[in-house]
Amino acid sequence: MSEPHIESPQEMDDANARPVDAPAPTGPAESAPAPTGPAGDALLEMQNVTLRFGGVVALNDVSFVLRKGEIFGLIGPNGAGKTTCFNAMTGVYRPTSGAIRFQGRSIVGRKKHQITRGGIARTFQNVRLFPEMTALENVMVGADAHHKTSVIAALFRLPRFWHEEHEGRRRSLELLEFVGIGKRAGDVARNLSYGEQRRLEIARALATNPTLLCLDEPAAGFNPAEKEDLLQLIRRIRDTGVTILLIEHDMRLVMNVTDRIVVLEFGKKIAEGTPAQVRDDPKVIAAYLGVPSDAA
Amino acid sequence: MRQVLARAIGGVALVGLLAGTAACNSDSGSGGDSADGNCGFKIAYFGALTGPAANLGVNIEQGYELAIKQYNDKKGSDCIQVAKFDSQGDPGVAPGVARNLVSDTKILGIVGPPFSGESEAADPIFEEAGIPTVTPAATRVSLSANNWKTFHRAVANDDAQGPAAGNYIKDVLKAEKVFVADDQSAYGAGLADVVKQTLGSSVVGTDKTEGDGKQTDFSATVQKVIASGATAMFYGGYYQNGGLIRKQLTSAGWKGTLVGGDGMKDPGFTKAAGNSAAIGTVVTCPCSPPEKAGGSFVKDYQAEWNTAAGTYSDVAFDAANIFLQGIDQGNTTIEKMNDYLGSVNYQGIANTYKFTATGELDPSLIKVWAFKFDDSGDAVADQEIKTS
Amino acid sequence: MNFSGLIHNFGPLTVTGLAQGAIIALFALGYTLVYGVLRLINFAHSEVFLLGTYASIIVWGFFGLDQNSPTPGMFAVIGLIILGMVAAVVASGVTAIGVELIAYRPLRRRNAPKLAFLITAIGASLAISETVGVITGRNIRGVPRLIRQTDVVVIGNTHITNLQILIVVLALVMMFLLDRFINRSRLGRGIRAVAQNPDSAALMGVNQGRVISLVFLLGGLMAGIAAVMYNLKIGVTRFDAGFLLGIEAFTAAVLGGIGNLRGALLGGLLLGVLQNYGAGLFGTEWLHAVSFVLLVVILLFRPTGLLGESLGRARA
Amino acid sequence: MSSTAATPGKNGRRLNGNLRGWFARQPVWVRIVGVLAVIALAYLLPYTAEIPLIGPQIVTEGIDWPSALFNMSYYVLLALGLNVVVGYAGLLDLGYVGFFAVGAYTVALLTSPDSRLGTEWPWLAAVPFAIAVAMISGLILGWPTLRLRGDYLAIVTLGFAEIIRIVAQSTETLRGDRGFTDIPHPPGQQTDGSALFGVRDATPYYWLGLTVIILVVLGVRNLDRSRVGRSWLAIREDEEAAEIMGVRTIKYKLWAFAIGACIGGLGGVMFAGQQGFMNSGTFVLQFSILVLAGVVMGGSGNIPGAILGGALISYIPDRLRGIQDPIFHTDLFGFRFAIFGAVIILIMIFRPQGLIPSRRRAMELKDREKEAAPS
Repeated sequence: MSEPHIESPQEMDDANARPVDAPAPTGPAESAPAPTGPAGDALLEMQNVTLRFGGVVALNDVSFVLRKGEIFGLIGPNGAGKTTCFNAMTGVYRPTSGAIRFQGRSIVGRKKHQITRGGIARTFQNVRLFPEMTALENVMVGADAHHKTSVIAALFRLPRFWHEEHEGRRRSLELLEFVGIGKRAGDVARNLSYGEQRRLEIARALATNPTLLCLDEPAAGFNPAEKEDLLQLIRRIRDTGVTILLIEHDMRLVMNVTDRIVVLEFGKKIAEGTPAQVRDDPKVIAAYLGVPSDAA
Repeated sequence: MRQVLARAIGGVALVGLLAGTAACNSDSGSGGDSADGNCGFKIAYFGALTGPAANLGVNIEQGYELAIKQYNDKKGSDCIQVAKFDSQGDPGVAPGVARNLVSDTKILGIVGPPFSGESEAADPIFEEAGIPTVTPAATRVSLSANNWKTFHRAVANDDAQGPAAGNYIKDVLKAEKVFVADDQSAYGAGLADVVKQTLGSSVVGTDKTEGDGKQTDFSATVQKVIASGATAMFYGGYYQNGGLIRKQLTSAGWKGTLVGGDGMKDPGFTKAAGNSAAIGTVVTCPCSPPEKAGGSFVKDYQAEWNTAAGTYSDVAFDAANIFLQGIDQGNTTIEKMNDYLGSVNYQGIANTYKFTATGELDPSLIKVWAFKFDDSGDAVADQEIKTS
Repeated sequence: MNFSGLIHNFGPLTVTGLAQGAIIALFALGYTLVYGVLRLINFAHSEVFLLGTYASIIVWGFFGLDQNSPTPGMFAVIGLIILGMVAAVVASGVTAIGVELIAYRPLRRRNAPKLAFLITAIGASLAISETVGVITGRNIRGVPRLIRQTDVVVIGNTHITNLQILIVVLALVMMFLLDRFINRSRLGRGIRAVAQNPDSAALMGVNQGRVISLVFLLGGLMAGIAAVMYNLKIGVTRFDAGFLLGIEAFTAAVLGGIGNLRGALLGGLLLGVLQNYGAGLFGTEWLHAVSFVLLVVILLFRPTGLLGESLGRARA
Repeated sequence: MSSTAATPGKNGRRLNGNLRGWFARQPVWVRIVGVLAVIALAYLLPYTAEIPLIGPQIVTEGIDWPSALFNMSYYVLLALGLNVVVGYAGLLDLGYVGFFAVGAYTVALLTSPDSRLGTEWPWLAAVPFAIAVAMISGLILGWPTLRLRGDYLAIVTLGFAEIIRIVAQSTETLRGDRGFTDIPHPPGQQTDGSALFGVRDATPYYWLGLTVIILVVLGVRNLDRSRVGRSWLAIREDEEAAEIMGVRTIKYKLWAFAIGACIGGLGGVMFAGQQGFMNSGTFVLQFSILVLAGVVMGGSGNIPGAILGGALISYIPDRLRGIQDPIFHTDLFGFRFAIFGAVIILIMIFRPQGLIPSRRRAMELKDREKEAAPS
């Protein structure tokens, strides 16, 4: 069983040497609601979240707010704590301190499946499908998250079973169609191409009826054409009313699709704002200077 | 080996398709000669031949088979056939095998089942089929309380043997501190309970072990015996455990006397204990020493099976002979055979047999003897003990 | 419950338990070694042990010794014990490697699921012990009395015999040698490498097949020694002796942290001692129940055993 | 026999080239008729001996054939139950016999005149209780232990079964080796007024067992083809991903345990009802191991596989009774477990995925073999 990816926080010591503004550098415009894009009320709030593994600080006092309906980017160089941040939101890790509120309620300490049912869905950096299940079955596992059929109902084929099974199947096929792999519904996940597997993961996550969809480097390993398709897909998902949190290395993709961006480095937030604001932020430029390939 | 494997694989391929090539039915016998009107029948053995209790079952089966062989040799033909049914001594297996047995209409009587557990499971089937049984070894008291007409017991039940063992410890060994243990089998625990009752306050410690074949290391029990300061120990159980306990007691330096029931009266006891450790161990048995009855059973058994007669071999030999005498007297249906058993009075090598209405051995005929292991590993008759 | 009995007999029960536990610990090493490298419960290990017990008895039989023979002189005894150990170690080692070749290697070649290994192991165990059962008529086989037990140390009501000392010391020595071998030798490094990461070990030129055979062999050797000590202590063997003790050895391995050599030692000794305390407290019939309850409780609080798993980090 | 199979999810698989694939492509009515025919044949199995030539080769010789069939039926039940635990949920359970014992003992305690409870209920009345108690025992075992990883779970379940055996053997209430006598048989009368479930003929017991098997298969199949089955499969494949997708993993693992325990308990109920007498000697550890071998041999995670495996572990040893080897003409039955052990090894070497593997397992294995090929 593979452990969820933990970005190695080795260079953490250097972080102290770097002068970082003590309060999180929330740009002046950010205090006002809905700075850009079609965003609404706060959906997810990270409030002074700190996460330590032993002596290593993976997240250091990170705060930001996701608003309903936006596409939100979380970027940063390798080891910046993006996926850790993600894992804290989805219940894989429990923050050492700080609060995470989703739709106004704290989700710290909740079980993973409870968080999913609460409306946060995610994909994985390294695809984690159920390889021996068909694409359709994979999506239906996601759809089952909001089903109420009990074991007894399934055993005796009570009406609710038929209703939900039918509904789940219809919805799952629809979603497969939506992400563009409707024809592969009956194929076993491991036989899908890499791109198809990525899309399947998104369909599976969408099937849980999320309010917030977290995508962990969905474009990794894609060629430009595939990236363009993905971009379209992300926009279409947003248009259905789902808020999207995007972790991505590919700057162009992020700049093109997101409404707002938070930049992490060494577990700390170093910038937040619209793509244009972030792009011009000297701290961000400094952080990315050493990693030109990411900025390509 | 290749053929064996091939056959086994055939068995797997099974369910109709390939089984035809696989199995080879064992020949069900020649049917016997009908020249003598009383031939062509079978006396069955029903009991363990494989499984964890096989050693006890085999003792009995060999005694039974020896009787039939001697009978046939006397007749000069294969008059009465041997029919062995392996219950594995397991009450879970016994009913299926028993149903198989009752479908054989040539069987006039059954020697067995040896164990009380399998008797409970299989005897109802024999009862319904009306086939008389004579068990050489199942000593559970309650077996005779089932109103089975076909049930006969050729040994004394636990109620008779237990007090005798207790009396021996009290009167002959004059032990004031006695440790009592059993193997939790119906037989062993039943016996040990009666012994405890008989001995009363001189019991200074008790313990329970696993059954034969489920335990080999008795150091915990040995430890307790030594700590209790007992000078005698009674073990209700069979000879393997008994022998091992004796051996481990001796190596741990305990010098007292081990006393056991008939389940320990077996050459296997000394095999486990070693002759020197076994010396002086006393076993009680509701049977008379075979040399009293004369005859050559001990020698014949050794000659036939190349091993010494074991626990209940003699009783099984007698049980088979009771049936054979019945056949000689013309009882060639199961009904007649059962009636015959109700009135039989047979002088065997281990006992004289006469059954009460419930199938028990006539109480007036029950004799319990004590046997002592000598330095050559044989259990030699010591003395008769009073049963009450 | 018999608390006073337990307290009164605390010393004797401890000594008995340690001797019992030492044998269990050596036996458990086989499970732990194989598990550490292959993540596989080698169910047939009990039969590796079983054939060791028979091999030594047969060798002693060549010298005309059986359970009724008198104890020979001291030098003869030492020679006989060493010979018996050689025979047992050879028999156990050959069995272990044979099982690996016949029952596991073909499956490994096909990259079969883990459960399949468990089932062939069960099959091998059944085939070996039942064949022995048929050959021996399911009867016991007595062991010559090579060691006449005498008290060496007496403290209060606690008697420690020469045999008990021999068993515990021998077990500790074997453990020490094995630990040394795994941690210091080149072959041992190979074992640790495969245990930690089979793929990268293969990349670094470790011959995985050879390492696996070696692991089975080492487990077999330890089982062979355990078999001789078992013979001397129990005085008898039987076709299912391996199965009975195997369950305990496996429990001990898990208790200490399967895959961890020192865990096996700790687990074995602890199991032996606590079983005896349990027997003192509740009666011998609860001996095994005590060990399993203990196992469950410990696993609930330490889900990978007392010392945790990992052969690779045996040094830690 | 639901209509779900008509969707792309089931038909998209590549099933060509084998019997099962052919069968799956047939119209619904053909499949229904086929299944009914198989069921009808199963009910006729006690009359196998009547088939010329082949029949006598199939039936057992050392043991009454209907009894052998009944024995197979409760082994099949156990295999089906264990298949839910091991095959579906992927939880290695080495102590499954424990639930069998719980079921049987509950019946014995409630019905036998030897019982301390003194209830002496009829068999049928005890059945629901026995199943419920087995299920609760499954939950009691599962609740604290399901967080353990695979092999640790295995040893804990093994310990659980041993504890149950020791308790059965060593407590007065459960009567140890003395056992319970006069456990009543299932109810029912034949036309002539005699009991339908008597002691001489095991055929009715087999039919009862078969009926229970069919019901259990229907139930298990319903579960498998629902969110329950999907959840089990997802847990088996990637437990954490499953949980992040909203699957309540502990809940479904507990259900797998409870359902497995129920079916095991049901096996015990059938056993006690046929047996009339039972004691602690039946519930040995080897029994669980045998059933596990059956499940894996037949094809873990697949109902027909579990049925075949369960039947084989009972049939092979029984069939080897009364067969003589061709060279020395000694009876082979002493060797039957040794031969059985060898057969297990052979089957696993040549078909590691089991005799009738689940489609998924078969594919998975092929992929793994390919992966293994270069090294």
